[in-house]
Amino acid sequence: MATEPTPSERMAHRAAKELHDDDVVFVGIGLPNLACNLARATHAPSLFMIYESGAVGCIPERLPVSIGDPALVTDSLAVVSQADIFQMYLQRGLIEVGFLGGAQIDRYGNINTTVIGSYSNPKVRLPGSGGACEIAVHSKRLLVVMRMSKRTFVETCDYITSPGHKLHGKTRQELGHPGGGPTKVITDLCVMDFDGGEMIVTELYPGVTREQVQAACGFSLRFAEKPTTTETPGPDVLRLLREKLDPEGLYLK
Amino acid sequence: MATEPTPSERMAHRAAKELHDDDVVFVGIGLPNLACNLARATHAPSLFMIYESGAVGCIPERLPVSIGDPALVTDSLAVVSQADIFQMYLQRGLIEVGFLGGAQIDRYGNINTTVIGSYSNPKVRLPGSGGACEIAVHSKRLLVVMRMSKRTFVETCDYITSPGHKLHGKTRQELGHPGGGPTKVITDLCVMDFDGGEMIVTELYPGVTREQVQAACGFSLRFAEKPTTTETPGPDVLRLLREKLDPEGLYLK
Amino acid sequence: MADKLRSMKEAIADTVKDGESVVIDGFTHLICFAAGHEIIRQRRQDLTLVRLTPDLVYDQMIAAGCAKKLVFSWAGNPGVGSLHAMRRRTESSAKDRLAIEEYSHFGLLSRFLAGAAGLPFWPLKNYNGCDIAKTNEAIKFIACPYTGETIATVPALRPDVAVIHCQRADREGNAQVWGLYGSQKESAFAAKKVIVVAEEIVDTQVIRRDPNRTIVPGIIVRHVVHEPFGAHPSYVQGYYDRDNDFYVAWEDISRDEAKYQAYLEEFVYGVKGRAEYKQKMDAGVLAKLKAKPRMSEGVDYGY
Amino acid sequence: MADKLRSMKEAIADTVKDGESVVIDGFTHLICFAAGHEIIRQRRQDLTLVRLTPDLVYDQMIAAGCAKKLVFSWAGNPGVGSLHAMRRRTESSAKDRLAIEEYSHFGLLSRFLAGAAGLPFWPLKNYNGCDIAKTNEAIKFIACPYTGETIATVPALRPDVAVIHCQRADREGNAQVWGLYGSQKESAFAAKKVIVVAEEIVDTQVIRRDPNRTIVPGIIVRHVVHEPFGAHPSYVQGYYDRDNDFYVAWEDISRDEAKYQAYLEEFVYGVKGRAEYKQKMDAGVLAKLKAKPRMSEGVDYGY
Repeated sequence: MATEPTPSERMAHRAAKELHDDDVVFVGIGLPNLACNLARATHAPSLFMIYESGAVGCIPERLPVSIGDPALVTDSLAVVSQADIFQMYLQRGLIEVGFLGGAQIDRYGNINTTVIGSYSNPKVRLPGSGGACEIAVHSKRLLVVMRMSKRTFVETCDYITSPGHKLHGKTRQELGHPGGGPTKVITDLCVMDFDGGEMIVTELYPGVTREQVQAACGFSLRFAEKPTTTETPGPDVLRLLREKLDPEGLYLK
Repeated sequence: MATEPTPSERMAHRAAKELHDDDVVFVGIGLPNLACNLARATHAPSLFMIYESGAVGCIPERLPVSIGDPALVTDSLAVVSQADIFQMYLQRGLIEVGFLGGAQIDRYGNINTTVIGSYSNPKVRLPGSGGACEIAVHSKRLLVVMRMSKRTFVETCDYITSPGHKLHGKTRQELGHPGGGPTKVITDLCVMDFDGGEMIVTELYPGVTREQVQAACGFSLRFAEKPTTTETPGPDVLRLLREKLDPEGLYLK
Repeated sequence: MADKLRSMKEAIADTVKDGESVVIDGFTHLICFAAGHEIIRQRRQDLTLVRLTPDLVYDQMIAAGCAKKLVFSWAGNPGVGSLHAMRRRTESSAKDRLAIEEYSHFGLLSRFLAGAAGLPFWPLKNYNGCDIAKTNEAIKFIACPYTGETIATVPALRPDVAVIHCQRADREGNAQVWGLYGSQKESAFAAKKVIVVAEEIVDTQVIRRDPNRTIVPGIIVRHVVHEPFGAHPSYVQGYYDRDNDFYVAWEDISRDEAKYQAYLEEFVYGVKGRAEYKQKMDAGVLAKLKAKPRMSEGVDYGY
Repeated sequence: MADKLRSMKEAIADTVKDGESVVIDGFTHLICFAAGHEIIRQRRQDLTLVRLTPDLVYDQMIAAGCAKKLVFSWAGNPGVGSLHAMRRRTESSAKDRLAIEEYSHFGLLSRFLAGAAGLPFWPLKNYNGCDIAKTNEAIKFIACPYTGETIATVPALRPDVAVIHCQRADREGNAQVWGLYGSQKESAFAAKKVIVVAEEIVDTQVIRRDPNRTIVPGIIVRHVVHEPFGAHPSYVQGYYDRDNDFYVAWEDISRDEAKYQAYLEEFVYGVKGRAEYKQKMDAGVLAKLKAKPRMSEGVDYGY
């Protein structure tokens, strides 16, 4: 086994660190799914996983391929309608941590998963919101997991699917969004916090420079005075990820 | 067995006649309960009974003592939350027939089950609406079962719990109530229809005169030109009521 | 995983405070008399009692002086008579008047729905022109933004405490119910503090083998109480039938203030808790109420 | 009691008309591909397809020319890629543009909730300031009559047809589901015409032995279809697993219009119905998908 982690593995590992034991987390598909299952297998065994499909308190025996995987149902604590998930769990304020990715993000943490180009005549039609908009509105903490590039970290999103800290000139508070908004952005180069509602780089991956990060970003980034160096996943974590959690490489491409 | 039916038996029998096979009926406690079970045992075996407690498609083995009786659950077709009953069944418009009784009724079919006297300082505190208000608002046909007296058939209800055809000067249509409003009032002396939104006596029980009916009513009643004579329940029906449906005389007092 | 199992005494003492609003849910089915009696024994005061159908247990709490206000939609002894303590404190002859706030079932349920869904209000087609809306200023009307039609609204209700009786729960409070649901799920999600009371405490594996039956998840539950027979004279499907004879007999007891207080002395203040209450029951009554088994089949959760 | 059992061919022919709005519900679980394929075979046109997650079956209906409009909230092949027929008809290069009406999951679900509840709109805390509300004029905002806060609304949706796949139903259409519910109950109650499709047709007694599992009552159902394996490549808890390999393979098939049409020719137009479709499956695949039993226990409905 190569001991050098891939960017995906670093992202999954770093995202997992944001999850605490007993956190109620709304698990999305892809890397967030892997990060949650990694957290549960390591430092947060009581992580409480809820899927928008209606499965609550899941302990899947296999890595779920989709958020509606039957393995999420078997041995879960509860299965409820999607109406209940969105109304009684999410809108009610029970979700501590939400996870999002996207095609574009701006400095305020606004995310686009809808279209590239104009909405009425799109260059690329993306899947759309799914539950993303309401997850961004209601989660107390919102973790964003995205690879960096000038195409994805943009000055202005072509479309705001999910609200960040400030959109079209208004703050979340002014708009009445109950959740806390984006708390961390975990990328393949660095980790950002939000300060005064704007992204600020607080951690760099080992060997990554500010210049490299700025070069992969479409807007002028703020940096903490002394960004820390993100911890590298050890061999135990890599073994867990590669051999147990995602042996087929579904998410660790 | 006395062959002469009691007023309660006549009322149960006459109310049952209003129920057709496959009608979806919202069953209330008391005589309506008995009337529904009588209809099901005679001419309407496929009567579909729903209770506001959440039991749907009930075939109770014993006469239910309350609308939440466990016998309504066992062998029912579905048990749902009360939120579903009121939203997805009643408000959605699935209920063909509703049943109400009350302490007071006026010529428009407005019903009071809340207080006698003033609301803030009542002479008699009654149970209140329960589901009555929304049953009166939404049922396509509404059957009222009440004994007549000057105290109960009044010029003006002390309180309108459940809307009839016209209340405080406005029609159901003006108020936007989706249901059809009261269709029949079945009493211990006669049966009324509604004509232009006002009660009109269309049937008299055998041997009952117009004068007797008017004497038992607190407002000036209209009568059809030729009221028909209400059918008397035969010995088969009486035997069914007394020996099978209500052997303990719960409702046939 | 937290072990939230407590005695009823501990759970009530820690959860229900004077002046708070309390829901003991259940619609005929699963009414937790054991919790109501413990609240009486602990002599809580100034409670706002909330429930579609106050039933005997709320009347007993009113008679015992626990309540300052009742929020309800149907107050009676179903098919039998009145709630006499409530009537004595709401009719014009009353000395110490109980405050009341009154809806229809659908309206009060809608208040729970709003609270449970984290919305400030809930819409329903109801009440237009009816006196319920005239005597309760919490009921308002809005115009539908699409059709312009008049729609009633009620405000969200977030009770301080909800008590949910169920057939079975694990020690974390994951509660499963079958038979009539009442508004248990809605009142639990609406409440700030939830006590789950179960006829049986089961291993979490039992819950996980049939997750579609869970109506209250442990993450919203503060305490779990194991209280067999805790709903009597109400009932628990699959466990014991409703004690209809008691409901009938209650009419005579409750009409008379002296008899009423004597009942409370003997069956509420006079016992330590539900186990002792059950011991006072007639063996013949217990045998009669015991459910005759009607088992459903299992379903396959495999993949 | 009416016997509503029909073949899929009969049920679709009688129920789905050109120009109507259709929901084939299911969230990953219980997506009735058999109904979608029959609609394609019967060459329905100008349909408005409604669904939170269009999935492959709607993409196939789009590719086959059945749809004029898509109402949705997430359009993709989960974890794999895009819905290519939809993309080809919605991106700027498209010739014959598909109309789209787009929500988030919560918003579209709320449209079903309003339709199911007989209300003209549904309120939700969402969308304020977001572009979804700017590009979809059906989303409006009202002020809460109690707090004054801004609440989004969506209009009721009353689709002409809903197709509900379930584990078991009786001949009257009483349908029971376990595992993920999606928005099946809400779309069924919202719809004007409901087709229930079941893996197994059971005697009504089976339904009555466990009434809490019923999610769609027969009184709102028009036709019942017995269609084992009718959800493949989607899945049915307790019956067969999701065919994840097919979803992955679909990416290649669907990227290429010629391959896509060849697939439809072979597996949709080229078969009479689901039984023949199933016969074309590889025995190894069928064996791999077959669910390994995980039975729940029964519960006691006695009294």
